[in-house]
Amino acid sequence: MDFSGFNAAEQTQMTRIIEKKQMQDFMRMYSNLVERCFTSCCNDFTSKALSTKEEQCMMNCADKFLKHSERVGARFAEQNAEIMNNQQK
Amino acid sequence: MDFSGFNAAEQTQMTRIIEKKQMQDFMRMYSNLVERCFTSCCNDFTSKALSTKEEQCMMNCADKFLKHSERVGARFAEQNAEIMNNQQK
Amino acid sequence: MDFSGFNAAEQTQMTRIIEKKQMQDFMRMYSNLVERCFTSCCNDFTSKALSTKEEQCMMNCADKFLKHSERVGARFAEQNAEIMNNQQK
Amino acid sequence: MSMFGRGSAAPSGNVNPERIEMAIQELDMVTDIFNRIVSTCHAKCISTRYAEGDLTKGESVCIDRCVAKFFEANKKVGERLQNVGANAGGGGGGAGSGGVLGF
Amino acid sequence: MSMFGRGSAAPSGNVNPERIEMAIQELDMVTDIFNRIVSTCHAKCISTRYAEGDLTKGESVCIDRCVAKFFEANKKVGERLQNVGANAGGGGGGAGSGGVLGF
Amino acid sequence: MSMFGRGSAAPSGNVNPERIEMAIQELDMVTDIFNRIVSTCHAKCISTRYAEGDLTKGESVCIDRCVAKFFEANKKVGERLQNVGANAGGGGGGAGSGGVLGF
Repeated sequence: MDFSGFNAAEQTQMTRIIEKKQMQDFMRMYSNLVERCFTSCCNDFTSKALSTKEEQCMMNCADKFLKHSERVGARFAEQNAEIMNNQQK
Repeated sequence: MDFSGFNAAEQTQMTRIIEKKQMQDFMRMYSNLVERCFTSCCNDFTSKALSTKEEQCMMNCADKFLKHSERVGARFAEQNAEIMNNQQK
Repeated sequence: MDFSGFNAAEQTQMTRIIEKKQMQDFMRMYSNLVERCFTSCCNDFTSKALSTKEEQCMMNCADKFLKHSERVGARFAEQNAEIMNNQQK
Repeated sequence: MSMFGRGSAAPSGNVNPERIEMAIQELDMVTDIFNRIVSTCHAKCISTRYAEGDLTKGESVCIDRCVAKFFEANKKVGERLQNVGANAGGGGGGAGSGGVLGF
Repeated sequence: MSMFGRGSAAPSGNVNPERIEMAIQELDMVTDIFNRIVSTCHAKCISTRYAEGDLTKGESVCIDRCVAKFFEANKKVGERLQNVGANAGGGGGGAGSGGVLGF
Repeated sequence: MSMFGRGSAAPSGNVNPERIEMAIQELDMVTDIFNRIVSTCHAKCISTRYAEGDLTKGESVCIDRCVAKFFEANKKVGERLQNVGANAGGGGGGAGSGGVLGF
């Protein structure tokens, strides 16, 4: 996204808005991660405690999800940059 | 959640906000319930009318979903209370 | 929905709000469509380019989704009109 | 609701924010249900082979019935919830002029 | 947050909008997690045959354990994310008074 | 958009609310698509056995291709919708400076 046409007051406001949204996005990503990993990893409800195996699965799932999101983010940024470039030609 | 640090004006405002959100949450819960039960119960589209069997299934599904949500709510409140307690120690 | 009880100022404001929401709804419908069709049509990740078959599937899926939404919209409007009618009797 | 009205330029005077807000809530509710019907009836009726871009005869008929059935199911659930009583915080009872639960 | 407070009529004076906004954010977060638990534990515990409207004994016990387990899983993931460091824009670290990640 | 700017303290003077609002809408759109790609490509590429916390070689390559393919698919659908014409209330045509449909 390109806010270069914005004046100082507008940029200040956008920065504040973006920060707020990043916080919300992080929260949603976090609870989405927990839900997703729980659904994949926890299938035994004969006990209310996480088994060692379930906990290990949750940790791997969380780590992998973060790395996945990061990688998607990197590719996403590249693709966006390419589109921006093509639009300016 | 703990709004005890709020002054009177803030509490009044929060109360209003919470009421508004409860209304919205109820609405979303309601349409979510209908969608979920419809997906489980209605699979015959040779007729546009609900069959007796489908209707019975919808009623049971709705009842069960409400009881499920209530029970989750009760456990959720307990767990939250426990966390609050542990944080204050 | 019935805004006939609204005064001119209120109707002007509602019109602006509805236009804004329609734009947002269209955007959400659009990305929902892409996600849905991609999930159904793209299953080969030995290449990063869309195959002819995948592209054809995407086009058919998009066309069909739009026609589906339109048809649901038409039936939805009829059902709503019927309910309004019954409420006034 | 101040979310949309910008003090300046807005036709001020006698806009009742409560009414605007309730109208927005109803609008959001109807949109939400519409989207759910689109999604649910798509899953019920549309073949995911996507061999063609037109709705087949069978798909079209299925959509019509699916929408009608969804409305009926929605109505039955609404009636049930109103009987059970507003056990979700009284939200059910106060749903505008009762128009929302029956859409 | 001006989304709800309408200058007029609102009890003005000393409402701190930052605090209200943070409270709303926390409220939304808790609601979001509650809804996810409802949905997840429904999928895990409730039979979709719907032969009756009451929770069976087995379903009830399953729900209790599912909620407890979800909380534990949530806590473990929260601890992990805090160890990994705030690699999502520092959002993790600044989460209020640390209360949110542990709910 | 008054949802975020609080009269007081905000750098007033020449903020154009229309521009801010359009920027927010674009931001929400991009975020929405990003989240959908994360979710879709996770389903396509990540094994749910979770035997380890690192991405495997195969998963990494799959993610790269999945993102590229999603962008291409998105572009094709955008072109198609613009050809079909704005049959969804003219919303399509007015999508900012045409930048949104092609992301």
